[in-house]
Amino acid sequence: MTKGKELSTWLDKVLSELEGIEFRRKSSRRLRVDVAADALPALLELLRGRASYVHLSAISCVDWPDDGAFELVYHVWSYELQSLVSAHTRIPREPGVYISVYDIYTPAAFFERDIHEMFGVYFEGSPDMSKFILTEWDGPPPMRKDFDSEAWVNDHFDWQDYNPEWLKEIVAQGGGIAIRPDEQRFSRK
Amino acid sequence: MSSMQEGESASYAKIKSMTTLKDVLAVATSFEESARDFYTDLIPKVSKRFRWLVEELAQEEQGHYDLFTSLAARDDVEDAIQAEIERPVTDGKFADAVMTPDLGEQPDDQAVLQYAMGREHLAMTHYRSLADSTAPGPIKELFEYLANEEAKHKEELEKLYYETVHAGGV
Amino acid sequence: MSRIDPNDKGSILAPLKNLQFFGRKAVTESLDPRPASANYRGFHLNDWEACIGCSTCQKVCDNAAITMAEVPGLPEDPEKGVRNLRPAIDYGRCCWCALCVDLCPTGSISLSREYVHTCTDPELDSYFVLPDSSGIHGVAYDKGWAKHAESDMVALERTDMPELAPEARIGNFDEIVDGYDRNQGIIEASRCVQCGMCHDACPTHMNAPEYIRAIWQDDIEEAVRQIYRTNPFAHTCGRVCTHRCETACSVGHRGEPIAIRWLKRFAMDQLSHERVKQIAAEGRQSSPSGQRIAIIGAGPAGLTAAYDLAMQGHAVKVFEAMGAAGGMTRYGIPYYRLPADKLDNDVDVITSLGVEIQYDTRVGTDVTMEQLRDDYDAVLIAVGLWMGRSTRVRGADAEGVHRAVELLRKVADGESIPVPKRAVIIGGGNVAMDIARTLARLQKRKHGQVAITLTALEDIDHFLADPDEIREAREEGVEILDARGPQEVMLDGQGRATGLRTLKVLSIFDGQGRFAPKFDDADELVHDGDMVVEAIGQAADVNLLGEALTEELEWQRGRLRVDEQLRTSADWLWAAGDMVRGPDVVSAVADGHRAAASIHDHLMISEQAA
Amino acid sequence: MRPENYETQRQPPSHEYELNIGPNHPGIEGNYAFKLRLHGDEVIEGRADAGYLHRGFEKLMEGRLWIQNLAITPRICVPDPVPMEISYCLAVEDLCGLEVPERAKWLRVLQAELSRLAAHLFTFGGHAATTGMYTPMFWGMADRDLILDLFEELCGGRVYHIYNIPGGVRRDMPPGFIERVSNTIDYLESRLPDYDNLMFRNRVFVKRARGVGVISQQHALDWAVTGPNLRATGLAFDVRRDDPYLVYDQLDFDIVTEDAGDAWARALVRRKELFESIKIIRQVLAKLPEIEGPIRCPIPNPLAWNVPAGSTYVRMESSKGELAWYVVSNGGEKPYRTHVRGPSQMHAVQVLEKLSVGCRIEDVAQIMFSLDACPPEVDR
Repeated sequence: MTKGKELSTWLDKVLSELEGIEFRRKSSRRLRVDVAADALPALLELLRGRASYVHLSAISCVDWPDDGAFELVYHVWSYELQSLVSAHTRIPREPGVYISVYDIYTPAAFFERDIHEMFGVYFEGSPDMSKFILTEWDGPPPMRKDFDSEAWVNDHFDWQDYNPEWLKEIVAQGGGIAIRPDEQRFSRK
Repeated sequence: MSSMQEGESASYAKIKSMTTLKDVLAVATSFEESARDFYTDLIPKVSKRFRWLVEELAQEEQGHYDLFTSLAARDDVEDAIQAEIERPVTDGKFADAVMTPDLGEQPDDQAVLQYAMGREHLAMTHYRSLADSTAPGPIKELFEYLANEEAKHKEELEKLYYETVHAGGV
Repeated sequence: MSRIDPNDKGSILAPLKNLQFFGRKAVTESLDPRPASANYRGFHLNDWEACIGCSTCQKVCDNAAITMAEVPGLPEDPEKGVRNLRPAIDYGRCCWCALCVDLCPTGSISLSREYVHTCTDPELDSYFVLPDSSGIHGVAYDKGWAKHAESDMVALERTDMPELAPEARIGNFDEIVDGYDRNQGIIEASRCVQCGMCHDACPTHMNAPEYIRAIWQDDIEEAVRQIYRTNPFAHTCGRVCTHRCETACSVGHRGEPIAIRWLKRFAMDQLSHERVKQIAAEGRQSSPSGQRIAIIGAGPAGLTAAYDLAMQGHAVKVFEAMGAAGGMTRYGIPYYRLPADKLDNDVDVITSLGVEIQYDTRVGTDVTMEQLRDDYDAVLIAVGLWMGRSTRVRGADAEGVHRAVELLRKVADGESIPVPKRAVIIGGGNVAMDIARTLARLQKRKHGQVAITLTALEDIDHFLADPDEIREAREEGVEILDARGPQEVMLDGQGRATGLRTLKVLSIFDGQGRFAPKFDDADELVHDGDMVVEAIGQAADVNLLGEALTEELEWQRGRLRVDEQLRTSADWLWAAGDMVRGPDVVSAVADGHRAAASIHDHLMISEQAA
Repeated sequence: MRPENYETQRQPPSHEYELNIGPNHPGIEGNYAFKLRLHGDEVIEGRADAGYLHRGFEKLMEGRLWIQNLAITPRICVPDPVPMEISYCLAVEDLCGLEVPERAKWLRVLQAELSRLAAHLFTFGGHAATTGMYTPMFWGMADRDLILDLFEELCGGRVYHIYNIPGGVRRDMPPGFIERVSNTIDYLESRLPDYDNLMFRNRVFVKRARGVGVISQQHALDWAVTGPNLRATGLAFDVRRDDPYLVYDQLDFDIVTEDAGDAWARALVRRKELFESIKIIRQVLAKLPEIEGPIRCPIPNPLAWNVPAGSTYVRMESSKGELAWYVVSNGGEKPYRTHVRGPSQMHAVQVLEKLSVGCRIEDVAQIMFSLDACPPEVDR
């Protein structure tokens, strides 16, 4: 535990001395680091190699079209320190190319492949950028904010018209369908 | 309007002194007639806004007048026309609270309504007293019928009065 | 627990121990129909008596499984907040999450304890069902998941509105209600389920769901924009509207309705007056139409029409008998409910559009109707109800007996009125409360204490006054005696009022709901008071029309006859507001819009014809 | 309809052939394909192929109100849906700064551990079935149903509970629930020796499971293996203890480990965790009557609920391993981004591909099930 504390203090010191890095402790087990894209691999090397953050929990991608950027978040966990670092970095949305961290964290292969498929970000050096989930999909990367899945569905499918007996009866009396779900869908407003 | 009050009290005094059905009916008929004429006279005098009210009242009194005229022509009434009638006791309770106003040259709707209500009340109590003091039989039934007619009319006027005067408080 | 050795190679005999199970009962479940658990989320039940067709279930449905169907024959009453719509469920989409149950404002929807539904038709239509309280198969199953305090997601309680304590407000005319601050406004707005019942119930159909949502989104400018689309008396209605919207509010069926009126006020108070003026002028017709319109009366109806007509590019001139605009909202409503500066703001927005108001000009005296008819392309009369009715009981014309509207007008105009030691008020409407509370303030100032008795024919549940008014009047020391019929004003030797004699009212309505009080002669009271104020009803003073015009126009049981478009029988004259509609601010605003639209159409048609 | 990544890179040698396991195969908990290149009955290469259960949940959630997403979350992992609900709620609560009442936390633990029991019974039976033994599968399913009965009572649903909402849970326990849970777990505990006899003392199962799909501890760390699969390599790590949430820091339970790292060890870890979960549930049942108070904190109207801007990464220990949500709000009424990190995303793809190389064809299904991989979690 003392060793853990020392390491943790050391890490805080190193991070505060590195240029171009902002870090913030959200709690004793959660640390947020914002880092420039070109410095991220070095930071991960440091975290894994010298600070015991051996477990890559996930890589998350967030599309910020208004900023013209993809945000990539690398969540790494240290079994020794029992703490999780989320390293945030941003890359330009165009051309949307970044460096793979596969050589630092093997599990990155899955996450990078997934992000490539869903967001169209290409990771140079990643072992496999082929399709995985959306095998037959030929549209744009669907997780991008500019892909409107609801509009796509409305373009490609029809709402089914209902015609059960009870509906025929109230139509005969002058009633009938008043508000269709697609007109009232609160989430669409 | 003083002429009306005089006319009214005169006819009232006459009723009091009446002793036969024939005379009772005669005074009642003239009572309705004078009211009809009174409202009819008012029609051109009041503002067009309230004209509907006096027009309706005049029509109503005409209806009563017609009723009495047709009554007098009925055989059963004719048979009993000389029957002795006890002098009625009337009770002007409602008039205690709502005075019969001097309607003036251009009376408003409230004044007309108040007068009309008082009048119907008077007629109602009068017929009720007559009915009370008459032995059971067709004549008693006749007075009861008349009293009910006047009561209904009075009630209608009361509703109209409250709707016009009291409702509309913001 | 039993220990398992990692080096145990196992035995082929070990599984044989379980041969004992041959002698036991099978674990398999019976397939006999059985009801599900008490909280089961099965198929929908909908109590059609309780359902108001507000469509909130449809809004919260995750999967767009709910379609609202109009069912003929069901009650449909916008003023009560009832629609004849009922939810129909597509079980091909439903995921049985029961959010529709938890967010149902009335609690009419629940889910049954029924497990199974299979397709009975060749078509998928058998999955589309209009549930009522008998369930979807007509087989009686009990309620499973239903409305419950633990899972209810409707915010039933209103955000408290801070207001002056009775002690702090009684000696002055300061505005009582503080208004929401930003945080409170957003929280109160967030309670809204956006059903739109308020919109339907409002006489002028305000875009209430839109401005409430804009307030929730902290977009005050948008809220004000939405308010001005339907109501230029925004400050006024934000304070003194009769808020039928809140009566119809779907949340009000089980809880406190959204404070729609206070939210409107909140939005108006948040924005600078200059910005309000800019927003109110958005979309104004820039080129003048060349048409001139005269409006008689600068009250809510007249000025609303003036606003609309000015926005259309017409030249509007308003003739006002008093020295300031606002009509009854200024001369009838005390400042503690509607401060004069707020009303001034509403009026200023309208005049800033070029509407000209000529004050202290009494039509019929200073200018005749005939002149207006000749000088203008159209005339709108909206003079309100300024004549206080008298009970005309015995003594009602004595010294010390007053009409409430006249006293209120004098107070608003800054004139002094006699302040009695004890006052008796006759009437149970908002005007009665206004004069009672105004006198209470004056008494406190002059005599140091409040001594007011208010009597009304109605029993307290049928008072026409707003419940808040009644509560606040009581807080301020006004004694309220309900169900008392005035019989006589008591007089002293000099013929001055000394009190009022009343009888107990036994019943006030007849079988048809018409006003027909019955009195109990035995229950008589005399209320002492050196002033008696009558606040029972009001009438319009239409003498300004003149005899000839009065004769010319058509009347309908005492009121000017107008059609749906508020046209009188004369083709140049329109009438609007309290004088044709009865007293209500927001209805007067609605009338103003309607009259303006009708006048505009008329002018456009005659222009085309010319 | 030919999948794009189906193209083989080169002409396979004539002694090799290809075999598709799935997308419909009883050896895995859902629709998932595993494509093998074989030499005789030895696997030369395995390629995972997902997408058969892709419903675009992460995208869908961006189009729905915060509360509407509750109904989606349990569907991300059918056998163990509860941690999905709870962790989504934890994320929203963290972003909103909601204080969940104590009683709700204990109810959530109760629900989560019942779910772990149900999920382990499911996997346990399924694993046995891949070795040809169907009795444990029938037993596991039948016993799991008893837990589903409890869920039906507590939550109103057997599989998709939708019991949690941000701020707490939707209902308190029905009357007599503690006793019924207690009876059920007593019964389940009495069943454990039966399972032991049927599997771990059964020579057939031991022979089939020992030494199959071995993961060394170092490999486990390198490949981000988590949960029972990680503990079966000897590393005592459990999010419940080492990164605690809810009230797990107040509960007494052991972290089960085995050293062998093979299919047998993974099954045994799950078997022992059944008992640990029973222990936890007993503690919760004893504690619940002492905790009075509400079961959720006040929450805004679901139709007008803006979650403050920010992001959070929430982790939980599901029956399958480390489950995490990365949730981003831009201050709006819908999530700006939700990212589910399911444990099976590692286990069902890279780990499975690696373990299958060199093993024999009959062991592939067993390896898949012993990893407890859950395809809907991979596809989302």
